[in-house]
Amino acid sequence: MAVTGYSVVFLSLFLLALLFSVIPKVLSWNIRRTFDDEGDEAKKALAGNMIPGEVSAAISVAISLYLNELHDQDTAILTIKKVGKSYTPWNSKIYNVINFKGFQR
Amino acid sequence: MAVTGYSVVFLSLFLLALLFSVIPKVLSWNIRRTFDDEGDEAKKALAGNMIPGEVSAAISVAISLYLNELHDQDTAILTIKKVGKSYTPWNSKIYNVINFKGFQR
Amino acid sequence: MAVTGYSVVFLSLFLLALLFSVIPKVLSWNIRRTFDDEGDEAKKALAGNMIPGEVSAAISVAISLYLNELHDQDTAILTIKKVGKSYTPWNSKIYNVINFKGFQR
Amino acid sequence: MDGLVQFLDYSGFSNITPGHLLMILVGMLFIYLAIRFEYQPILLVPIGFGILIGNTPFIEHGGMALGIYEDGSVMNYLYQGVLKGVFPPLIFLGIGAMTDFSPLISNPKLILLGAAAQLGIFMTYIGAISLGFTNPEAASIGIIGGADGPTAIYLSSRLAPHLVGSIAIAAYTYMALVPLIQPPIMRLLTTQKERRIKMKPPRSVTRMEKVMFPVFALLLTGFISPGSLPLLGMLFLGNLLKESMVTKRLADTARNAMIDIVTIILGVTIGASTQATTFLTRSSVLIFILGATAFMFSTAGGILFARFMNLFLREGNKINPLIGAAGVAAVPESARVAQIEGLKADPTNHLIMHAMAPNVAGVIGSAVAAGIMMSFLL
Amino acid sequence: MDGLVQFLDYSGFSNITPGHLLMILVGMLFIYLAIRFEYQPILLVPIGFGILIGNTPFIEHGGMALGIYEDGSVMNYLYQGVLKGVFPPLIFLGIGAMTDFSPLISNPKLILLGAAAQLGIFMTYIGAISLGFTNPEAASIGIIGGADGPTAIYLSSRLAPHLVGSIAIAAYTYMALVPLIQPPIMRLLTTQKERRIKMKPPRSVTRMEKVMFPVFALLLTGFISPGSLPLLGMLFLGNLLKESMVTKRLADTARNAMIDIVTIILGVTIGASTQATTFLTRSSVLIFILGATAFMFSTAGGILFARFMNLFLREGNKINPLIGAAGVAAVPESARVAQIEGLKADPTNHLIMHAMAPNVAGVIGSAVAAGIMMSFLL
Amino acid sequence: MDGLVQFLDYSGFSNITPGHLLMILVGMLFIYLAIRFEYQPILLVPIGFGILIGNTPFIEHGGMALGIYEDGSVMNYLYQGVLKGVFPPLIFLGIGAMTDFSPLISNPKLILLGAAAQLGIFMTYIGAISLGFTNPEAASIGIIGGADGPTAIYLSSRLAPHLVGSIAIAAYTYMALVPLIQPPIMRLLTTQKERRIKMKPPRSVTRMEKVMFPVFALLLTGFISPGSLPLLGMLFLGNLLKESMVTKRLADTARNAMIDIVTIILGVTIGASTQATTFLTRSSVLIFILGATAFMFSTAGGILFARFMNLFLREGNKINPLIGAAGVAAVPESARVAQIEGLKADPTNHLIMHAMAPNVAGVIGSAVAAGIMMSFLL
Ligand code: NA
Ligand code: NA
Ligand code: NA
Repeated sequence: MAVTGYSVVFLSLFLLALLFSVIPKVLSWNIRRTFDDEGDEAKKALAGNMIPGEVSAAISVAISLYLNELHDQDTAILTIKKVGKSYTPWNSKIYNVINFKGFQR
Repeated sequence: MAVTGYSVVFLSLFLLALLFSVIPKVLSWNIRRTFDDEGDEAKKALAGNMIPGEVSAAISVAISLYLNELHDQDTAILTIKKVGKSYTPWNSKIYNVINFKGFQR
Repeated sequence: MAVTGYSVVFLSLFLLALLFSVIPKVLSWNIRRTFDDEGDEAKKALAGNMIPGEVSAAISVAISLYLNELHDQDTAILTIKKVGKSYTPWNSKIYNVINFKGFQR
Repeated sequence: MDGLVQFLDYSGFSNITPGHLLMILVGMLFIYLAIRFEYQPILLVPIGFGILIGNTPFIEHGGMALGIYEDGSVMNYLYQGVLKGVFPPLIFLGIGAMTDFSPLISNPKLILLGAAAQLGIFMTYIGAISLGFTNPEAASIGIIGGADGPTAIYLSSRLAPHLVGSIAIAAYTYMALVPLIQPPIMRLLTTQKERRIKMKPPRSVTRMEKVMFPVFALLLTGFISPGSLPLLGMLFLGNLLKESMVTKRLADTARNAMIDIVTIILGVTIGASTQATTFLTRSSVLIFILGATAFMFSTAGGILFARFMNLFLREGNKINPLIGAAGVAAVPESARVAQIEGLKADPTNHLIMHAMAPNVAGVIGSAVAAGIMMSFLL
Repeated sequence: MDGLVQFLDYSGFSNITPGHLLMILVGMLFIYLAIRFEYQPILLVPIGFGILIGNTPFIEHGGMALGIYEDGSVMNYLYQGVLKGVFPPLIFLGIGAMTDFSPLISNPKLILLGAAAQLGIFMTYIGAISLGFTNPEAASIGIIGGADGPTAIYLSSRLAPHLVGSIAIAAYTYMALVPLIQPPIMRLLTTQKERRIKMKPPRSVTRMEKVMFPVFALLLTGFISPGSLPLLGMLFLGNLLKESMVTKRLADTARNAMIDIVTIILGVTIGASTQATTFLTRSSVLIFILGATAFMFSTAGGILFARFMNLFLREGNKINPLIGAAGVAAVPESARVAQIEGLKADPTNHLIMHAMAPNVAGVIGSAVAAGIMMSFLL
Repeated sequence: MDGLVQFLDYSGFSNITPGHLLMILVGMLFIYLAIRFEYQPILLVPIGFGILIGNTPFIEHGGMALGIYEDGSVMNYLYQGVLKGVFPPLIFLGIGAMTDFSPLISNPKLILLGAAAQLGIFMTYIGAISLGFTNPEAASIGIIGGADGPTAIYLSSRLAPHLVGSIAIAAYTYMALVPLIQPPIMRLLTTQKERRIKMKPPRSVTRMEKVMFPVFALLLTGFISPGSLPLLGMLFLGNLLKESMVTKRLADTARNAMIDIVTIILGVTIGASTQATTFLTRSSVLIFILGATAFMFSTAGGILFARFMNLFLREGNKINPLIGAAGVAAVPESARVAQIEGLKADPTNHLIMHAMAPNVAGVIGSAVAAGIMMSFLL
């Protein structure tokens, strides 16, 4: 079983790798087609989806911060996350309207 | 069954409607009695529990905002909600006192 | 059973009291040893772990606030609590790095 | 070598059927609709993904306990919350804690629209019987016309557990499609002049009334239709937690963490219950057809009753019949539809505040209807 | 026509009894007390509403599975968390994550007051036996004197499941009424001079001590009274999650979402378990009477033991006996009462910080007592 | 007097064994490591405290139902979530909602490292068989090499429920010790020059790709290894909830309240399952030894396969083999280790972004492996 098992793990992750090597090409082909008549700018945007140097630098900074375990960052990010959306089918935007009215009273 | 069923649904919601047509009258009779010797002002307040025109306008604005799905509003409201109260029987206000002390140290 | 039961309750809480009468002494002995060559300042800090007068005053203020049930306080404290840490083994600091990158884009 | 054969026997490739493929496409469609058009994403994403999980082909009863219908599988354990009827009341608890009944309290006569718009439930019940469904099955199918997911799941789990999946999927599908289903009927059954009726702004409501509402509404509906207690008990409890103002933390948890956890598990198991091997039957097709008619009848019931009420109301107090359509429930989609259709007739006429009254009344109405049908059929 | 008859048969109007009406009034009273006076609203609102749900009259065992005592009803499923003893430990987990044991660590001798104030448990046990209750019933009734809801529910679910409802209702009622029950006893058993005793400000406590407390307290109480492990294990786990500082997110969830969800379900099912048809018995009345005496004995035990300790303490170290009353538990109500009574005797004497020590010790004390009674009676 | 004897009989002092004492020390060690060094505190604190709870000596089957292996005890009820395999998928749901698969999507060939690093699973399986374990036991022990707690618990609960405790403890222990286990192997199997390889910054990933990933990854892994569906179905559902952007509230709850609740209960019951009377066996010792070798083989597998891939990759595209070690999973510890080792070789070479790809692929890899072993052995 061991050999078959290990092979199947490889097989499935290999197919996954293959699939996600192909998908971006298909997608970007679609995007390219869409943007075709919008000219150079769109192409530049496409070419530019490598992360540029300054960002890499920023990442390095981030990593050093992380290795020094500065938790302030942690905090900031979580705060942003907390501001969530409400339960759509029920209270959603319509109820906001009602709430809004409440504030005016 | 269909006819009986539909009728009973009507019946129960009709009674509910009836009940909540009566309750405000009973309540406001109580309030009126309470405020009786406080004179005109109380009566004015009672008369004024129709939503005035400016508020209706505000609601309209809110609705257009909503139809354009401006999520910022969403955010603001939820943030307000998040600021909640603690578990009363256990940590409640007494523990706050202790916490408060902690801040002074 | 009643007598045995009540006695055992006393016994177990008595042992707990005894234990936590001893532990701080053992701990502070350790701390004292550690700080020994750091001189007077450390000793002063140790001596000072009685809550001073100003703090007691602050507590009194807090209690009056509490007895008047000012909920604003409540609010403030909970807000502080909400700013929490993320699930360490999985998204922790490493993911923050990735998030951080996201902000730069 | 044997190993490889066994591996292939167990893999999806050996067990796939056209039904599986069809359902996988349906699952992907649900996810697409949810993400692309934001149609009820909170429900359609978990349901859609559940359809994918349930229709990945595997050997059932092969010892691995993967299928939702196999004893001892994880999906089966989670599905018990649906089958035993526990999840719908918990969802109602959360919904109660997020619902504001003020529009209904401030204008009680609009409650009746929430009763009238249950017409589809009973019409479809008759229709389903004539198509050969048993009484309990027909009632469960009819409840789709209540346009309320938890009520539909609760009633069908009690009366016809084998149909829970199809009924739930049909209910949620049509609830997502309310913006397509209702407008034609609304235009057909109303005149341009009626659609322009402006209604008086609702009066504001006191805290006392808001606190009394869940208490008295529970007693009244509970006395008349005890079968609706599991649903309405929790709905009104949630609402009291919200309106009492002294249990804010409980209300917050009920309408956030608790309802979210239940929604995810409910959605994914309802989705997975559409396993092609048991789901793709003639019944499921009929249920989809009957469900559509149920929604149409309910919509019509609400609108026509509003027009009927107008016969007795004096000028200035008349009801815009568009808000009758909101009585089906499908909160808040159908109230939005009323608003949008109203704006089409008169761009200054905002109906949404008024439409919320029959909208939330429609939730109560269908739960009462479910309770009555249970008392007749159990 | 038959339909209408059947509908009426099933409705509350056919099945109502005076008992139902009485309980409905009790439920409304609970809700009123909770909202109007903010007496323990977190518990009284769900319990009060649960009483309404449980006492809406319906046909039991009529096939609809509505009652909390009927197999297959939603309420019955939710009630399992009470009957199987699972909810109380989960609530203790959350309570542990919100409790600060510092006052107790900084002045360990005050722990003894939390032992003394369990007197009512054992006195009431003897009283209940003499009134004809069985041993396990008497122990469950006695634990009301522990003034701690989860402990009372846990012990009675193990020893006398048929009394869980009455015992829980009695315990929560008297916990809400602590501001009325304790002050007369406190004034009776102390002199004005004693009530004016000022205590030294507690020393501050290190993080190391706070972390060690839950670990050693678990081992000590667990060795002496293994029966208290389900409750105290969770209480101290919650406290370690809080004090370790490295598991903040777990502590936050335990003291918010988790405890809230359990509290709602526990409250509403305890309330619903007071169904008039099974609840209104001679036992329930006796339990209410015995419960009141249990609270009084416990209060007296704490106060008198404080005075006894003062015999051995030198001037300046004496204990204000008012804080002995806080040893009953009923966190934090009885500590508040000690504070208020102290202020009456001397408006500059704030006892609340000191009262918290016996207060939280009283929680440990009653759980230990529960464990011991289980080891004797199971 | 009899009472005192009975009390002593039931107390921990009468029932203690050297095994209990040993396990209590282990529990305290876990808590110490978690708090002092922040080694996986989210798991080690509840597990460590669970060990204390489970090893407080009590009379088993003495009627009090305290032990985790006794029917009717609270611990036993909570432990069902482990035994029935329900908790691991729920934890995967939360993990999916917090995992960012972008690094993997942007450089798909790194996925293969997550396959290679499952080597230890299968090597250990062979080793365990040769030591006399049965096939299902050996597979459960092997999965420790997957370096993924929920997967290990899920597989062993299905194949060898009597070993769940030891396997889970071993897996979490070695996951906490990854910073000690992996570096020597990494230095042994790579040259200084290899450790200095710089990799190209990953491309950014579109939202569309992120949404498609969970859907297609589910279908692909589900078709090949249906046994992995309970785990990967939930993992990818959680991820879709996160990436779809329209179900933010569900994702938030899944990765906060829900996963926290399950983590606490899972941790404390896994800990308590190490009750000395059933846990301290020759098997447990062997499992600990085999587990260590599993981690080493997996680490080596990842590194060596990276070097193998480099044979086919042109200059500038080569993989730094240190990130192969991150393929074992143990998210995110092993990715951190790769980063730290990389910095030692070249202080300007940040590998962490690249290491996350095999790291999360390793989670998928071990779940697929678990599914395959189930299809062979059930
Ligand atoms: Na409806
Ligand atoms: Na107590
Ligand atoms: Na792995």
